[in-house]
Amino acid sequence: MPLGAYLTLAALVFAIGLFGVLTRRNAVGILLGIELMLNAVNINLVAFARFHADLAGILFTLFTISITVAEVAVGLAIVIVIFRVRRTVEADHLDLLRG
Amino acid sequence: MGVIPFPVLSIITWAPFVGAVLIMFLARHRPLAVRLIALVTTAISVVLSVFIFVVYNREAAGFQFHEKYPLVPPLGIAYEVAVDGMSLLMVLLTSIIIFAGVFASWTVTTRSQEFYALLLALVTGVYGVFVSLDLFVFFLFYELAVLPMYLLIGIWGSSGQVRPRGIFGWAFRETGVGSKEYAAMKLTLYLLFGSAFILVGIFALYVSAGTGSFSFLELEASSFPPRLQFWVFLAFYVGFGILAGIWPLHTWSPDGHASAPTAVSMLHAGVLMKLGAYGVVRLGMGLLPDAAVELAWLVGGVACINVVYGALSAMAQTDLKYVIAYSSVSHMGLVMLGAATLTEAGLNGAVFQMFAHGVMTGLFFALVGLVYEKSHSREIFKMGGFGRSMPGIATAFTVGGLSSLGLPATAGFVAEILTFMGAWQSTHPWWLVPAIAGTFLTAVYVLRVTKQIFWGPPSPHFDHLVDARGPEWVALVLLTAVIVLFGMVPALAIGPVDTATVPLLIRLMKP
Amino acid sequence: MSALAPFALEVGLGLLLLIVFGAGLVARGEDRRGIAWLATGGVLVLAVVAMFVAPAGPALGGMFVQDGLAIFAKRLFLAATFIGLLAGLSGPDRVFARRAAEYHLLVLASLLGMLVLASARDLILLFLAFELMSIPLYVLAGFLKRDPGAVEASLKFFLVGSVSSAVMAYGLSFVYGATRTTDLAKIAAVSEGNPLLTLGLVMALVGFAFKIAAFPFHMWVPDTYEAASTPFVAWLSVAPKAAGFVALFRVYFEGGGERAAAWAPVAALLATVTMLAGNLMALPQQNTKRLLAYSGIAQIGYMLVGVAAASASGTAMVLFYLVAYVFGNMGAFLVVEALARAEGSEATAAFRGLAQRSPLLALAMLLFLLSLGGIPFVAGFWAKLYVFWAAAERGLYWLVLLGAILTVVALFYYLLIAKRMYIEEPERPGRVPVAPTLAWSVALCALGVVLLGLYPKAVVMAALRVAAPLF
Amino acid sequence: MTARVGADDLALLVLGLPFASFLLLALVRPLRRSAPAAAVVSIVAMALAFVAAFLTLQGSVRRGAAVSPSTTWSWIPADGGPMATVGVMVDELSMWMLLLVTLVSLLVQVYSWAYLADEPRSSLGRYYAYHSLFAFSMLGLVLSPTFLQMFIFWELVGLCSYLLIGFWYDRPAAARAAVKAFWITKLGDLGFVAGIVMLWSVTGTFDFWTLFTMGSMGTLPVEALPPIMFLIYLGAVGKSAQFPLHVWLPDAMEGPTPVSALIHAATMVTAGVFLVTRAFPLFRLTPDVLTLMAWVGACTALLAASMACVEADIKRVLAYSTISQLGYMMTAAGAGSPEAGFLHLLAHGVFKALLFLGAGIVIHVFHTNDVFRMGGLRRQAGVWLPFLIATLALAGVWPLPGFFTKEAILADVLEVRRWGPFVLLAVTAFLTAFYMFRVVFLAFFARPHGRRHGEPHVPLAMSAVCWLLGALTLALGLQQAFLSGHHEAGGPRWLPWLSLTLAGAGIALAWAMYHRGAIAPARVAALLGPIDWMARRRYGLDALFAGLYRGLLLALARLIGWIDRYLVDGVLNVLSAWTLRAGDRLRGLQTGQPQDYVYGVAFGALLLFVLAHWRLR
Amino acid sequence: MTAEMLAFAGVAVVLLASSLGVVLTPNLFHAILYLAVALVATGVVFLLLDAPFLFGVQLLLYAGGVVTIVVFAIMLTERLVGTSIRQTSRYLVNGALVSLAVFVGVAGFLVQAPPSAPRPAWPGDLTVAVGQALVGAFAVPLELLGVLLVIALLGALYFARSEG
Repeated sequence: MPLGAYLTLAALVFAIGLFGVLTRRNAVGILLGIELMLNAVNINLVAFARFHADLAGILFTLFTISITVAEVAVGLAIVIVIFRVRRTVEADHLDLLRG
Repeated sequence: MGVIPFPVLSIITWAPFVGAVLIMFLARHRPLAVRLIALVTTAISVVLSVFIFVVYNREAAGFQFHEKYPLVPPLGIAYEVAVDGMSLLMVLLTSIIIFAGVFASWTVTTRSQEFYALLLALVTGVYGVFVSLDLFVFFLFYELAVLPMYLLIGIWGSSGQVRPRGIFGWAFRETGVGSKEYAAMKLTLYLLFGSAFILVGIFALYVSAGTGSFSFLELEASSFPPRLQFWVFLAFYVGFGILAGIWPLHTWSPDGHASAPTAVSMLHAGVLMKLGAYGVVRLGMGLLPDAAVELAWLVGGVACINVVYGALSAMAQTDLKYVIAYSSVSHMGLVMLGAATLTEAGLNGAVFQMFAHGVMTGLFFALVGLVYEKSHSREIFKMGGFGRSMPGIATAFTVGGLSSLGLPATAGFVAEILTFMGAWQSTHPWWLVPAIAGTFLTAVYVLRVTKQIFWGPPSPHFDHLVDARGPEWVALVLLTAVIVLFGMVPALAIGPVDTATVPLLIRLMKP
Repeated sequence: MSALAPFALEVGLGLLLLIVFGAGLVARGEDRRGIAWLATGGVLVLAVVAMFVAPAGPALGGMFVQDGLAIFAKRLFLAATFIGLLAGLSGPDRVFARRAAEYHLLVLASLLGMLVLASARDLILLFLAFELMSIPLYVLAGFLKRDPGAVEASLKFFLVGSVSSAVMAYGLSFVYGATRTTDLAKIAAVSEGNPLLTLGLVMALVGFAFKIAAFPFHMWVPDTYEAASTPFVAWLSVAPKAAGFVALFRVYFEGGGERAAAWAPVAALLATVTMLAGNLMALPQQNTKRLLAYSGIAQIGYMLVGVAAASASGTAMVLFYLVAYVFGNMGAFLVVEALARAEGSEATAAFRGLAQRSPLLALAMLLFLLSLGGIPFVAGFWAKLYVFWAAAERGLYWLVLLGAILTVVALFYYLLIAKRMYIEEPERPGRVPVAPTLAWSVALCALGVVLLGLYPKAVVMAALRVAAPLF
Repeated sequence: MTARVGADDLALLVLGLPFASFLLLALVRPLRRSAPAAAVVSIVAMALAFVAAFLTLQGSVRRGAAVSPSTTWSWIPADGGPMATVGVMVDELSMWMLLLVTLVSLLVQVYSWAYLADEPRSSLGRYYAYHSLFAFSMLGLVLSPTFLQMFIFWELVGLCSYLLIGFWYDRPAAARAAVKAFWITKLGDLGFVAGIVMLWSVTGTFDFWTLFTMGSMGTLPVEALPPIMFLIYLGAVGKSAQFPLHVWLPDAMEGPTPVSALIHAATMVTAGVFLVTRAFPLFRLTPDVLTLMAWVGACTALLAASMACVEADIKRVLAYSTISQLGYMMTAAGAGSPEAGFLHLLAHGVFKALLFLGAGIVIHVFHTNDVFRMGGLRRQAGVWLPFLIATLALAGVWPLPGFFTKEAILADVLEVRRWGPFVLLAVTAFLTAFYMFRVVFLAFFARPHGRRHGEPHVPLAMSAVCWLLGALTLALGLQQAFLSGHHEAGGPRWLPWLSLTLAGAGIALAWAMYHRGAIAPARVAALLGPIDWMARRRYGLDALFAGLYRGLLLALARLIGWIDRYLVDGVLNVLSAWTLRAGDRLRGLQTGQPQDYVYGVAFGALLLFVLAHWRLR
Repeated sequence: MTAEMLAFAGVAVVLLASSLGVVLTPNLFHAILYLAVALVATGVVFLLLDAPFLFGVQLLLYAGGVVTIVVFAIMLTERLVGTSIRQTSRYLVNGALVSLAVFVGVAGFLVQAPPSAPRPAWPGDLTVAVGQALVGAFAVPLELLGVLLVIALLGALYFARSEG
């Protein structure tokens, strides 16, 4: 398979992830969308690394995967604390601050 | 003239600033000390201004009393000051007005310490603009001259009674027309808006000249491509023109001047508006000769509108301060008209008009301030018969009015006749018509107002009115005397001015 | 030891992190402010050390570089962090006392991210540092975790931030893919134009734009600023943005090589919309922090004008702008904090008659506002002037004019606060009490604003010097 | 040459004395506040000035004319020599005028001392200060060697006129009249200043002598001259109350009567005639303007006379008569003989001043201006004889000066075959006799009306001045009749008889109507219906000016004021309101919903994509 | 049609389908399950790209770690809220249009990209190389990553613990 196929696949996953971020009402659902987006990044990186036979891409992927984990952890913690304070998971309801 | 052994221009410029600092730090809660410091520091400036006015070498002409200290050498910024015949007169004007202004605002009671400090800081800015040869420093001073105005008007000003009406009534309501805050904000923003254009213009010149210097003298020596000149001149014209009150960018001036406290109105209408005209002449014409010639029709045409429109607007006002403010719009039109004629007579007339109108309008605002202070009213049609109880004020007002309408033996006449002469000699002789019509309209509204306020039977709305007192007299007498003196002996001013305008014209007319 | 020389500050900060961590483990009781003092003192020491750090060559195989730009930026970060921490020392909320260790660990970790970011010349390290800087900020924004606003702000910040960094990472993957390297020096050497490179850089720009809060990536800013604790916001509003700009310079100018100038129109566009949106949206604000948030966005727009110059002088002027902005903006936020502690209100109305109640505080606020407004004799004037200058040098007169005109719009809302302070009468009498540490931090900012206003030359020269090698 | 220097010095002295007096009174407050001191200063200065003026005339008449009668100094410097000069021009014209001005001023100032004795002392100081200023200005005008200087003093006399008309400034009528006088004359002055500016720009000088020399050498650009001279003539129209700018003069009678005598009869109003006379070498080059001048002058004369016939206010009658006589003078100039006009000016100055001062006494006695409420003054006051002499002089009865000067004018008008103006002037002569004797009969000969406050006391100063002027009038007439060869001026033989007949007819008609009562005035009025109706309404001119002022000028001003406030400023406010609204609107983007912020990021990314596609190629 | 292509097609379909499932299913638990599938599919893509090491990391860290945390979070919040979490979507069309536009934007660049060379062989053992790099040049970044993870955990902990 050519590089382009992998890149296109990644782009599709990225777009789907973005779609999820934009449309899910549930904060956790939004997080899942972000996961997908970051996943697409990894596909991209690995594909490039493979096609260039370059190690940096693999390392990059390792780092992004780890960073993603950290991000998700923090994100979920925020969701939990929001649940605790606001008693809701709906992002739409979080509009105290605006204007 | 020998070399003067001290930096005379810097002392003139910075003395008020030092005064402001002293007032802030030494004169807390001591009103008399505040005034004395203000008086002494401005007196220093006055004395030195008169001194340089006297010792300025009219034969040698050109820029004199030159001082230069590099500030940011890699960028070509230097503190460079000097005066030629034109700025010499403007420095003198500033001195006269601020000196009179200190006296005229002797009775400011609320937060007088801050008032005088801001006022003096402002004056340093004005002096600085007139003496700076470095465009960058010029701009700095310009900003310094504009900014304190916001607080000066906002704190010590007075609100007018403009009603939000008309098809744009909603907009007036939203902007809060009539209040002093509105006026202060409008004035400040408008002038800063203008300074944006000036800044861009200065940069364009700096970049285009490529000499790596902001020095006026160096920029003057380089020639700019016509297209650039055109746009930069327009930028300068709009930028400085706003300050000079060109139509239709003048509307800050009536509101601002009407709302400002006395000394600020005096200084603003008397000196700051001149600063705009000075900028157009000094930077616009001095650095961009081709564009100045090319765009003279615009400058002159708009000036004609200013003259007639300002006078008619003045006639329509019922608030005394607005009348004076609009008269400034009209007279600044004459200044710009004189400059636009690009003739010796016209240009001399313009500069002389700056001086004459400065003193005159300073006098007017001082008087309006006094009348307001004593009667607590600015409504012309409520007043009447004040001449009986305040003959001194009435006399001074009449002298100011006569100068305003260009009566001979007052400075206003010399300015106007020179402008007329220039107008008819210029490439647009028809400019003479609005110019002359303007003087007639001025006669109409000035005398109408004088009659309404000072003549006629005493108004029932007022009693216990008193004439000017003590320090206030100093302001009135000083300004009146200057108006008459320069009206009778115009050579005093025209002499040095001519040495500055003629080289400028030679540059302009060079093919 | 010499191998560690380029990392002196990072190592020092790492040690400080460990110390604070340890102190946090050891500390007992409700009031753990000692840790705060410890962290603040540590940052001060680092800031002092930073003044003596000398540039060093690349380390880690070119991944990390301690050049002039990095040092310049690090000094700025440390100074800003010091002021921010100093101001936060006297925070009234109990959580700052009890959770001083967490709070400072997060701040210091983020600071570590910034320090590394300033030196990162490799995409991997850059992204890592970027995230190290960002992730603690999400937590810090919601540090007042009982406050409904703060947690909401935290979520918004997190959401926009993580989407942006996802886009950025995606972009960086393309950059890597197009150039077969993550080393910026090598990327700069790639001469042929590759659409994937363009794509990558464009998408990476999203991340940077989020970080510096350019329109329309700014939307987290007002909400976060409004709800988070003010001393933190003061710091948040300057330090990460400065880091964002430095990274931006690294990637687009240093890593752009010959193509650097191609980014001028993009920056110009961003500058235009950011200045417009920031200034306009600031106009109707009644909450001072929100107002300052939008004004901050506008300030970013002005800095982007300098970026649009895409020249050494433009970059230098943005650096100078950042310095001025650090002092001006932090100062303004800290005055708001002082007033909010005394009045319990962050509305602009709280400023009523401040000049008569606490003249010095009002004067300081006026100085900050004037600096933000770009008025002569305070730092902000030179900042604006210099970026305009740089843009004018490149013929971007229209942008300069627009910027200058919008400065006037900006003055409208700055002057409204000035009006409240100076023109209106106070609602209640008496001096506004200001905690000493807060007063000190405000004084530091005021000093910075005034000194830079009176004598900008030293910093300008330094900025010019460090920016020159980028091009 | 030394002789000329002497004359200049004397002229400067004439000029300087009233100026010094003015400065003293204006600046030294105690002096101004004490009425007698002020009067003494002013009168002494004036007396000395009169002596100096007399000496000037004496000195120069003996020595004859010189090459250039003017001496000038630079006033407005310029690069290539002064742009404007000031100085004095001492020739026969100016010397005679000096004499007239100083004499009448002196007498009026003396007269005023008694007339205004009831005024507050400080006001009197002000009064004399104004008078000194006026004298200075008028003398400066007379001595002007340049158009510009003439304009300067021209305006200054206008100022004094304004100040003195408004001397009783708290009377609304006086205030209005003063302002009106200023405005209307200013209208004419606009032409004047435009004219001299244009003249300057085509010739490069304001100097009379230079211009005359250029004129005689043919170096003047004659084709440019007509509009210029027309504009300058406009100045004279305003100042000398020619139709249609005469409307200010009757109203100016609101001022104190001595002021009317001095300024609005003898001196200032004649400045227009003086200007035309002075600049006649230039006017001569523009025949069209002269024709216009003659016609306008004649029409003015007739129109004013007709209005005088129906006026009840004694001062206004005199004012109309002044306008009428000024018309005569202008017609003379228009007919090409300004000398005749000037002589009439001099003579008129003397006897019209007398008439006003006499009227002042009458008013002093009756406390009214209304001639129909006077009467019987003949027996009481010794004033009636001088008044009668002056009236006869004005009516043009031999051997009084009015007869000779008027006849000279008629002769000159005839000589250039201007029949129209001639007829108008002749009718005017008839009307003049009529309306003047109408006043005389009503005021002096009619039965007394109303109550009298005992025996009226006429102060000596007032009556003495009147007697003096009466004697002077008589002397002038007799001098003309018997001492100088009068008839060399020419004119047909029937002319003196015609004018005497007209005068006689006018007197007779007045006698018949107002003394004898043979003809009822009402019937005459009915007979002349429309004319009477028009004349009583001053031909609608006052209303026209008032209408223009209110309906046009003030309305336009209001319109512009409205436009400025609500449109020009409105647009600005709309812009700022829009900016504020835009901010508010834009703020709506910040919905508060977290995902909308992500939309922001997405849109931003798309924006960058588009830009990248577009610019980063 | 090589085997690789077939495998790619299969994986791609699974990946895309499960991704869509993540963003479309109304049940949050299902969404997580779909995510797990998607992550595993991604791992398979890594395998196809000859990076078995990453496949392992993916499985462990992502599919294992992340999914577990999320499940925990959901259970935690669900307990708090007390109802099973159903989720709905907002502005589907808008979201679809925008994400499609982003995809088109990316694809627009992708189609312009020069065709890639066929994939070269790996020079050595990938896992070893990764290991060496992580203790060599990338040691410092690895340290930083450690800091990042610790700090993130600290932050998460700060939020998650409830204080009395």
